[in-house]
Amino acid sequence: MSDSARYMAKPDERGRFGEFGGQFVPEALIPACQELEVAFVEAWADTEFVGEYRQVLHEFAGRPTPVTPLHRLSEHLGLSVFAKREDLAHTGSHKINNVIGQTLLTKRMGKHRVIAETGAGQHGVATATAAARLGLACTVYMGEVDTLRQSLNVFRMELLGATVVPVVSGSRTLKDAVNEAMREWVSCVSDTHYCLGSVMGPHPFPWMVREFQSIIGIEAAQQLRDLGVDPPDAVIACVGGGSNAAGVFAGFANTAARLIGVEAAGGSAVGTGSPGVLHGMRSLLIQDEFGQIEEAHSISAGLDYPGIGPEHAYLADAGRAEYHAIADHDVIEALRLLSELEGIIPALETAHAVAWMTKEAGQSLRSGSTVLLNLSGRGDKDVAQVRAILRGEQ
Amino acid sequence: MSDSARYMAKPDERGRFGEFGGQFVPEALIPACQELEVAFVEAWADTEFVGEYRQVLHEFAGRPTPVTPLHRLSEHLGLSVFAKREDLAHTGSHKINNVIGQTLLTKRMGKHRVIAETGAGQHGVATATAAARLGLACTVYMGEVDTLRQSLNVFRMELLGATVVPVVSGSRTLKDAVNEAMREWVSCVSDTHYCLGSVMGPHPFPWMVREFQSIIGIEAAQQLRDLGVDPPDAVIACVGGGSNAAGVFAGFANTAARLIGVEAAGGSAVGTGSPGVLHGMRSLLIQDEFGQIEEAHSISAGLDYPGIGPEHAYLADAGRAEYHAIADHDVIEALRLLSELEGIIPALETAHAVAWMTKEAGQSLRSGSTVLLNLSGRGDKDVAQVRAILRGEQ
Amino acid sequence: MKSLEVRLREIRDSGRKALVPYFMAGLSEDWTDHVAGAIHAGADAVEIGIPFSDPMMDGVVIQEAALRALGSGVTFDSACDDLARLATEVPLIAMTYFNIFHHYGIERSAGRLHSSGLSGVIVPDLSLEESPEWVASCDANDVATIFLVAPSSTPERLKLIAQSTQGFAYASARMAVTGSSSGDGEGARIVKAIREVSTVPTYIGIGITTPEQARAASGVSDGVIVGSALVQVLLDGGSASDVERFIGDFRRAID
Amino acid sequence: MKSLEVRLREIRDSGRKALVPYFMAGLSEDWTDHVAGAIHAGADAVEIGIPFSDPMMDGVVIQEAALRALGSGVTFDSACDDLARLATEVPLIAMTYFNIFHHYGIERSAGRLHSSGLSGVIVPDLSLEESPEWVASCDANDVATIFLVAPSSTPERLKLIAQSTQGFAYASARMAVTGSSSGDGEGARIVKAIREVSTVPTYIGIGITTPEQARAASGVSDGVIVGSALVQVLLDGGSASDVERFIGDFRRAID
Ligand SMILES: Cc1ncc(COP(=O)(O)O)c(C=O)c1O
Ligand SMILES: Cc1ncc(COP(=O)(O)O)c(C=O)c1O
Repeated sequence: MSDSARYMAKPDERGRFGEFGGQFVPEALIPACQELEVAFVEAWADTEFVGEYRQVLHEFAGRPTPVTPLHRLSEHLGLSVFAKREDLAHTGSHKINNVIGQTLLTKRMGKHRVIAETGAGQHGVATATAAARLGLACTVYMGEVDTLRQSLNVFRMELLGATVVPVVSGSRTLKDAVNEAMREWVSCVSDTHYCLGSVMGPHPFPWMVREFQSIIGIEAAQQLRDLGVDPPDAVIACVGGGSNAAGVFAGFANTAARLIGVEAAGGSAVGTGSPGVLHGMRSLLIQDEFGQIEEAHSISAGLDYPGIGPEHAYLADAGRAEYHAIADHDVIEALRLLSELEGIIPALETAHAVAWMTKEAGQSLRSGSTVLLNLSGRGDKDVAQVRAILRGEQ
Repeated sequence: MSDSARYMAKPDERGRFGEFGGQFVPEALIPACQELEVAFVEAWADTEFVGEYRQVLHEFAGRPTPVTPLHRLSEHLGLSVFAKREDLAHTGSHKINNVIGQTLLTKRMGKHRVIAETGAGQHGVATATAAARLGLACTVYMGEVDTLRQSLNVFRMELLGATVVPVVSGSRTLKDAVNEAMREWVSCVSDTHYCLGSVMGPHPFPWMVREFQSIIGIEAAQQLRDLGVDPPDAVIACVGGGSNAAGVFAGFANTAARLIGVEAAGGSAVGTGSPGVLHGMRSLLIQDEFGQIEEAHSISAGLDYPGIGPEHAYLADAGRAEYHAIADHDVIEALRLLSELEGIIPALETAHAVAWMTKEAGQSLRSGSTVLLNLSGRGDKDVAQVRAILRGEQ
Repeated sequence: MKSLEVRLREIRDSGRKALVPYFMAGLSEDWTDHVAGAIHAGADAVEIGIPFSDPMMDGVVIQEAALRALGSGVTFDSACDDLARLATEVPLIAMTYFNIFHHYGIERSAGRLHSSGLSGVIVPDLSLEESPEWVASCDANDVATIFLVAPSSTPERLKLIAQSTQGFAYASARMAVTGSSSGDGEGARIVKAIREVSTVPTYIGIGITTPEQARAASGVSDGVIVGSALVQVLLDGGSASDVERFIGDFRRAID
Repeated sequence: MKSLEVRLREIRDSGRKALVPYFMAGLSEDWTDHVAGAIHAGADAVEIGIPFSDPMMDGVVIQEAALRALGSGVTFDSACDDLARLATEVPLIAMTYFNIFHHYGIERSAGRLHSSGLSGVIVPDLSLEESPEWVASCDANDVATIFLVAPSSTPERLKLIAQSTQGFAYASARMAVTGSSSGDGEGARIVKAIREVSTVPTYIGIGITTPEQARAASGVSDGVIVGSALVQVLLDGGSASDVERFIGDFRRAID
């Protein structure tokens, strides 16, 4: 692996990153995936499309998001920490970058409807948002268990004009929502795009979503350069499917920066998973001894996914990125720390990255090193849960 | 009033805008108000302070916020509507602009603590946020009734390291929180700054807060010019105390743009109030026949204030700005409309401005006219309430 | 010089320390009996609070009293009517927030105070700077406008206030609202400073809750104002004789 | 040519329409009796579902069956063990998702299928493009890999699949998961197109729920696959004789 310029380039012609990726979907969906690949390749090479994508990100979603020097946290940890503020993007996380790209592509493909899966509701709300803005119909599949746990997000999506379908199969959570969205896509693929929410699924999704999220890393690299940090010693992001991590890594994959993904201990596909095939991709998955997929369990719904995007599996395999796990009990403390010292209440997902950084400050993150923290989302969605936990109600 | 350049300049030496404003506070606070005025005047003329204020707004709060052309709403209304996106500012509304200015000033004055009043909690959360960022101690006074209605915001402030004090006097809502904060300020004025949340209170607050919020209008005017709109036919903002309206008006006061403030019908100080003195200022107030201040009643907590900033009272008096009222029942519909057509769920406060625009489109807002809507905040804080209303639970 | 000040100077010149209790107008049906009781027990002047919905300068006790009074329909007019019937030689001083007068009308308010037998007025949220119009109207009606000096007042402001106040100078002993009695207070320092620039009688208020505090404060000033401690007695259901006992205790302490 | 395809071509060439029912392995203790019943009633081959936690291509009925089977501990191995004991001449075709084999090991899976008497396999989420390694292992074990053609398959893909599939070509009549029977389906069109480029037997599946639908589909193809409708009978507690009756009805309809 000497030629570092190879990282985070296009996957191979089979849609693989090393041994991971591919297109493991029913024949009924293969033409749609192929059509999507062609459409994306064309669009992404079309300066007009890219210009529109960037303009919508700018004028609607609030990009560029700032890079904030975290002075007090830095002092506390003995590091020099900068936060890329995806929490300030419209709808409160990086998810909007991807859905704006995909909904614009949907229009370009002449389709007038999107479907999406969602776990806690972040990607569903983002998709409903972008669909509303562009006048696309939108249906969101959400595990029935999640519709009950996150009923306010269901209402948000409905306010945005989307239809939310509770999924009653399997464990009735995120992975079943993906299954159901895939099933439904089979039956409406001619006029409907499946707007997948992370760097997962069949090719070209992992690549396409990474490209749509790479704006995070591209912006951050420039912003840090302007601050005289080129490159930072480490780039840290939480990892559910891996889209915010992929997006920020993309700006630094071919620099000397350490790339660090932080998973939830109960959903650590790199730490405790093994290679497998699910949701259209070959990647690392949490599965039992018979290859049955297990449910992930985390305090943060957005990390409750039993797999990881295939490119991350590859980056781990190739030794270019590291993946670590953080247990639930460290997460709340990290959320408090960032809130109290910096006035930013992060999402529980993001707090995993903060927790790892806090633990490793002065250890593997040498004192004085520069760290870019991808602040993937805001914690407003989580405060009720955090309060319940702190009160011992949960 | 021929010399339009006079609008939104400094108040006179008595802190008056025409007949409104002034400094109606106990002698104990007069020195603090005078000290504050001196400190603000000096700071605001100091390029270093202004530079720091702008930098924090930029790197921490996410400014400039974009101006978003609302294509689908425009088509629906027969107008050309642009939204200034304060909902994308850190903590979800324009409130952050003011608190960043005031907390920086607090440090400059050598004080190490801030106190603030809050109604629903928006200004309290913003103050706690800015205080956390700068390492200032923070106490927030909040009517007991509001601490119960908005318990999550209480928890947010606590997460941010602030102390929240439930106010049990009077109606136990916003106006009593202001009273209590003033009372407390008397006893700690030597080391504590009172970070008032709107363009109200004794001089220099109405002027200072307007100046700190004027970044909204300054940015928006430039952004609209870049879009070829110079000036828009109308600028519309909701009005509680009036800070977001004052901020955006400041960019257009001396242009030909109509300036329109939209109050809640149950808190319409211009529409149903009369001149009076409260909370340190002479302004328009809702009061009974004996001069007792009445409680405002609105679906949106942020507009539940029985007064209006003195500069608005003056602008209304001078005929430079118009103020209209919107009843609760039109607000929910407006919130849905913006959500469905544009993918932006506005705050209930903001939805008042949307509702007025919707009603007047094709009427006093001529077809085809250009409108700048100040999108003062996001609706995340309100969705539970909106759902309860739509379900008939409230 | 207003009648009020003439009277208060006489008291001072007679060597007597002035005792000024505070009552909330209309707190109970028989509230004027309470006032009469206080006068009987030796009050030299009486402060009459007109209830206001938003008493920014008052602590919990007087807030509560204001709320009760408002709840039973007390208005500026009703308070004046009640007082007009009281017919006492002891000076009565209104105390309320500016919006009450602003709403009633400046001229009309001053006239109404005078015609109801009130010879002074304290408006805690009316700063010296905001007061000219009000003072002018009071001047025309022989109503003295009393200003407060606070611990935070600068020497320049203190001088200005001491020279502008009518009747007496209200030395607010603490940086606090009514009813707070923490610490020693700065009444002595303030009175001393006022006396350097003015000959107006100087009373200490804010936080005089016990006869001992009253004795100490009157030792360094011309009189004391007793508010919350007395109002608390009435909130607790005290009668006119309770008032007499209360005032008697303070009277003895300062004499 | 694999044994499976030899056998299915014989059936076609004999003028008989093939009837292929689907069973979920281990759905009940006596599940192999159900399979035997179907064979007794005239099934020409049997599809055996190996349960997977995330059956992306299946509708609610087969999902439910998979969940139940998993709940009672069914594994690829246990299903193979059961089938090995069945000892039938009628071809058995495994159907499951790729992760089961991926996890068990590609070579090992193919060997296990063969040694358990299974001569064919359908892996709905294994696209032609992703299949080479798998097919190679199956080739070495005389296991036929059957591919589906979908209504959305382009002419080029259809040709490629028709030429690559082994045993038979699975014409998926609908853009839907198993169990959906809305509309007429596009089975006839697909079969016609396959026949233009290949001589492989061509069966229609997805949405064949009644004998009438089976008759119509078999009229334009070489056979039909009946899945959810049969599994529903078993979810409802059907016995081996219920299966025989069910299969008998379909048999009569297509003969
Ligand atoms: C704030 C936030 N961060 C991270 C994630 C995890 O997703 P990903 O790993 O694709 O970035 C989510 C998912 O909902 C999220 O909401
Ligand atoms: C979103 C939003 N808009 C408007 C207001 C009203 O305040 P102002 O009139 O000072 O802008 C508030 C107050 O909380 C608010 O939260």
